[in-house]
Amino acid sequence: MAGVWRKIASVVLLVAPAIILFDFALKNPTLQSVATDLNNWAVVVGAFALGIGAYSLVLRHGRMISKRRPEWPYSIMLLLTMFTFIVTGLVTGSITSPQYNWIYTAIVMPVSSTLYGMNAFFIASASYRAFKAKSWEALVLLVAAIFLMLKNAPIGGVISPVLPQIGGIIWDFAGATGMRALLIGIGIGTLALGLRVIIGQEKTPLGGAE
Amino acid sequence: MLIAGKVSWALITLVFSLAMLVVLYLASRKIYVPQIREHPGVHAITEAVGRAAEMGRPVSFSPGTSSLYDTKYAGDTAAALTLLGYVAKEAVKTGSKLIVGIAPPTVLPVAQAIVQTAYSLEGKSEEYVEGDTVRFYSPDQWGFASSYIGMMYRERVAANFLFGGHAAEALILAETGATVGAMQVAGSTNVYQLPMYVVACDYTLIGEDQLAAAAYLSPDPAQKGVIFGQDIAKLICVGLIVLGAILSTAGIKIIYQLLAS
Amino acid sequence: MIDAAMLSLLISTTLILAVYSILYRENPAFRIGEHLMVGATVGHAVVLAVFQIRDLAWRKLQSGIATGNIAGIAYVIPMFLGVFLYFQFTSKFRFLARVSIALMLAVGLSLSIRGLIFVNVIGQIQGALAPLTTLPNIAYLIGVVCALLYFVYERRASEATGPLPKIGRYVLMLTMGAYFANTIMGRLSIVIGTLTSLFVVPAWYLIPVAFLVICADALIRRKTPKSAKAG
Amino acid sequence: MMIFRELLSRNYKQIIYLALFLALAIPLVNPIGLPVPVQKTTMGVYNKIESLKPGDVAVVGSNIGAAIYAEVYPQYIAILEHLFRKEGVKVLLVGHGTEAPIWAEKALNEINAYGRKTYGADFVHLGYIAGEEAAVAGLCRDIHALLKVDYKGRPLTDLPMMKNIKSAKDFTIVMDFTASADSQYWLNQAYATYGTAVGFGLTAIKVPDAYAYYTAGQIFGILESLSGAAQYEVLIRRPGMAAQGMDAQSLAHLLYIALMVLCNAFVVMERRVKK
Repeated sequence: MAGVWRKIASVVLLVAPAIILFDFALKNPTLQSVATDLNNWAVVVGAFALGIGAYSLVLRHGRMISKRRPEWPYSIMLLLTMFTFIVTGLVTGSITSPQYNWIYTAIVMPVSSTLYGMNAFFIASASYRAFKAKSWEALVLLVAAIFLMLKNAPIGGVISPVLPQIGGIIWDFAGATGMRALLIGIGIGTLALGLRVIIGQEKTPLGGAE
Repeated sequence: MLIAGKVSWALITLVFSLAMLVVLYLASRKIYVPQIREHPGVHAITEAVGRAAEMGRPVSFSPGTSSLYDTKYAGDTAAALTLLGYVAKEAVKTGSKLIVGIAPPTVLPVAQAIVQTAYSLEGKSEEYVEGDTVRFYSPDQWGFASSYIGMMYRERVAANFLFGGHAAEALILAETGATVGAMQVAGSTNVYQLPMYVVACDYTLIGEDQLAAAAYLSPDPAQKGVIFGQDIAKLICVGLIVLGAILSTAGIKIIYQLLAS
Repeated sequence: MIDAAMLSLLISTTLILAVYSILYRENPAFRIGEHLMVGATVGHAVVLAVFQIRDLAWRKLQSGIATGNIAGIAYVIPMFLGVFLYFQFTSKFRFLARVSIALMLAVGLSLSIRGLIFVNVIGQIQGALAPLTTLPNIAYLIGVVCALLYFVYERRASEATGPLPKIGRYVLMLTMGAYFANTIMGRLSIVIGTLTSLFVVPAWYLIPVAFLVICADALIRRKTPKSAKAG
Repeated sequence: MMIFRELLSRNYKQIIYLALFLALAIPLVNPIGLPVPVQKTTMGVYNKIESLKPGDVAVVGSNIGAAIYAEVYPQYIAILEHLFRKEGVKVLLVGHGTEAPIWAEKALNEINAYGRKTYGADFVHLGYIAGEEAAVAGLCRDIHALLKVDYKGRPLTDLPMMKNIKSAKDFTIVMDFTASADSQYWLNQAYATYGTAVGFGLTAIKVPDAYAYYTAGQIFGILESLSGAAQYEVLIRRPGMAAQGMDAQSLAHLLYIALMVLCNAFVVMERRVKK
């Protein structure tokens, strides 16, 4: 049984990519609808996976509470919040209902925007720690960053109109050279990794060889 | 038959795939085994795990916030999971505590299986704690980020690995790692987050580096062969670019039109 | 009295300050924010997943059975595959999750491959074919070739190209520096937005409170040097 | 200098964070008014709107959402303000997405539109149209066939201004505020088909794509993120939230540069001491 099931997995790994890749280049309505369905199937399976995550989370925090680990009150708070969201969402039947909207805007929105904005603070500390011109490479990194900042911030153009121009030249050069090479490399690398997974040479992303 | 504009795509995918498969075959049959240079970041992974073991502090790993079926970063996630296999093995071998923080639920069962296998292969199954070694945090990038940085502070991790598709939370994770004094190796194919890693981490596997590292660290040495296939593909690209640029200087746009076909 | 809107504002302001307190050090206020956020986002995701399964699979299955459409009935397959994922927790039937994972990975990888080859590889090569009539274009060609050669891993091939990969490394560093600096404006506008929302009454009153708490904590910690430093 | 260094080396992160907080907070509380150089693309928008004559019709694509609010909303306010200052220019607001009309109303109230001009005669808010590019195409072909009522449910036939506005042929300019693909829709449907002049107000991330259209002369101008809004505020002499934001941006950027220079200065100093 296990052996047969694993064979099916290898077949899926080979057939699904074939359908999706051929669908891209060939104009065939049947192929197209099969490819769309395959994509939806993956989304459906993925939606089920969330249950595993929730289970794992409840398991961990339940253990923390029952064993009175130092952080157990936070765990209670986490589980309570989680169930409040689930109950509110499922009872009101929509994530746009006023009640649901209220708890969402009160908690998720401010924390998200705060963490996102915290990047600005971390950029500052990283700038102080990491931009030491200890090698030529680091110097190049530093110079490019400074000129780009002077290009973006209005103050650069006020100090001298030449500064944003230099920044512009560096920006164009970076986009046409380094970024281009990076993107090409990523395309090729993904193809290589994908091929190895598809033909069954790389089993780790499936959960190991067992 | 083929859709106009996709002919070049089909051709290039075919040629590149063939190059990779042929080299892979030659390497597995030991007919031609390419010599692949080691990226310093790859060596640093081993070093960081060893350092954590010496300090008696944990190792943390994040395989990214992109799901298994992400339309852009699926390769990134797969590479991160391969690297997780290697890091887990090293951590178990050296006896450091491993903490894997998971964001996408689809990655969770895979990561659990990988880590559990690594523990049982070394005969340390009892050290793997369900729900605790591999921790699911939150599918939301900021929910995940807040937990992951909280964990890094409280566990005082000594080595931190950030691979896979991270978005704007990348710098937050990396800079917190630097604050708690962890040695950090990161990699991604998200070109907007790579600069953050380059600045904040000790070693960065830039773009393709990470994807190649996945093959380089594979337990099966023949897998390194595929990296030479990638090189051939890149050299074809270099050839196309140089030839195309020279031809277009002469006013001949044949390569451009070929690629647009 | 405090109405719903005011309460929401107070909660969100407190959370903003609690999360920002991590910049000082790891502390209970941050932990509260962290655990609330995880609970909220996981709960949200569960609700979304339930709706997704309902709309994407259950409804299609229902209409498939009603009309006899095979594609609709076939949606029973991913639902079973989804349930199989849960056998991950048993040691005996763990293998059942394999096909579900294979399906997701296969779909993701093939979608990535087709998009990345088309956009990244072909699109970028096309972009690099500018005629070599201007100085920038010549510089771009040299730069992109060097940067690509940096990614050549085979030892002999890499050595055969001489100093070019090394130059490529500099080109990549320049790119990293430029892209790093270019994200700053966007990040700053987010934090400016958050600060603007803090600088209105009544949220405004909470800022000095937060500062006083931090100062008090700093003083206490200075007097007791035993406590380990996290910041 | 040495004291400074001592402080930074001991608690450097907290001090840097505090400095950045001050650099951001001070201009928000008390605007400094640092100078802002005006870009060509912004000037293009300004000149176009300045050249509008009485009777001309300006369509404002109102697609503000929470995600793009910080970058685009200040531009939106500035443009509406400018349009409302022009005597006799008719303004037509329309957007995609359920959220859009709420933001549009908020903006109209913020510039006191209802107090300054007559609704129905000088400006009309159509609300949102569902259906992506097809909807824009429909709107350009025949407004009255696509929509019967405005945002608040009043019949279009009751609004005097709408009598003379039937299709994209009657639009003088379209100014679209967005962060998504819909800028493309107006370019395809209004500019390509009817030759209506089109301009954009965009988030920073969308600008590179749009810039190609600008250099090709297909659009008359672009407002680029918060900096575009700040420049526009300077041009129409109405410093608002964007100008304040720009002060904070300038100070923060200067702080980042100072930090980079400072850490290198310390490295050099250390070397000297060692010698």
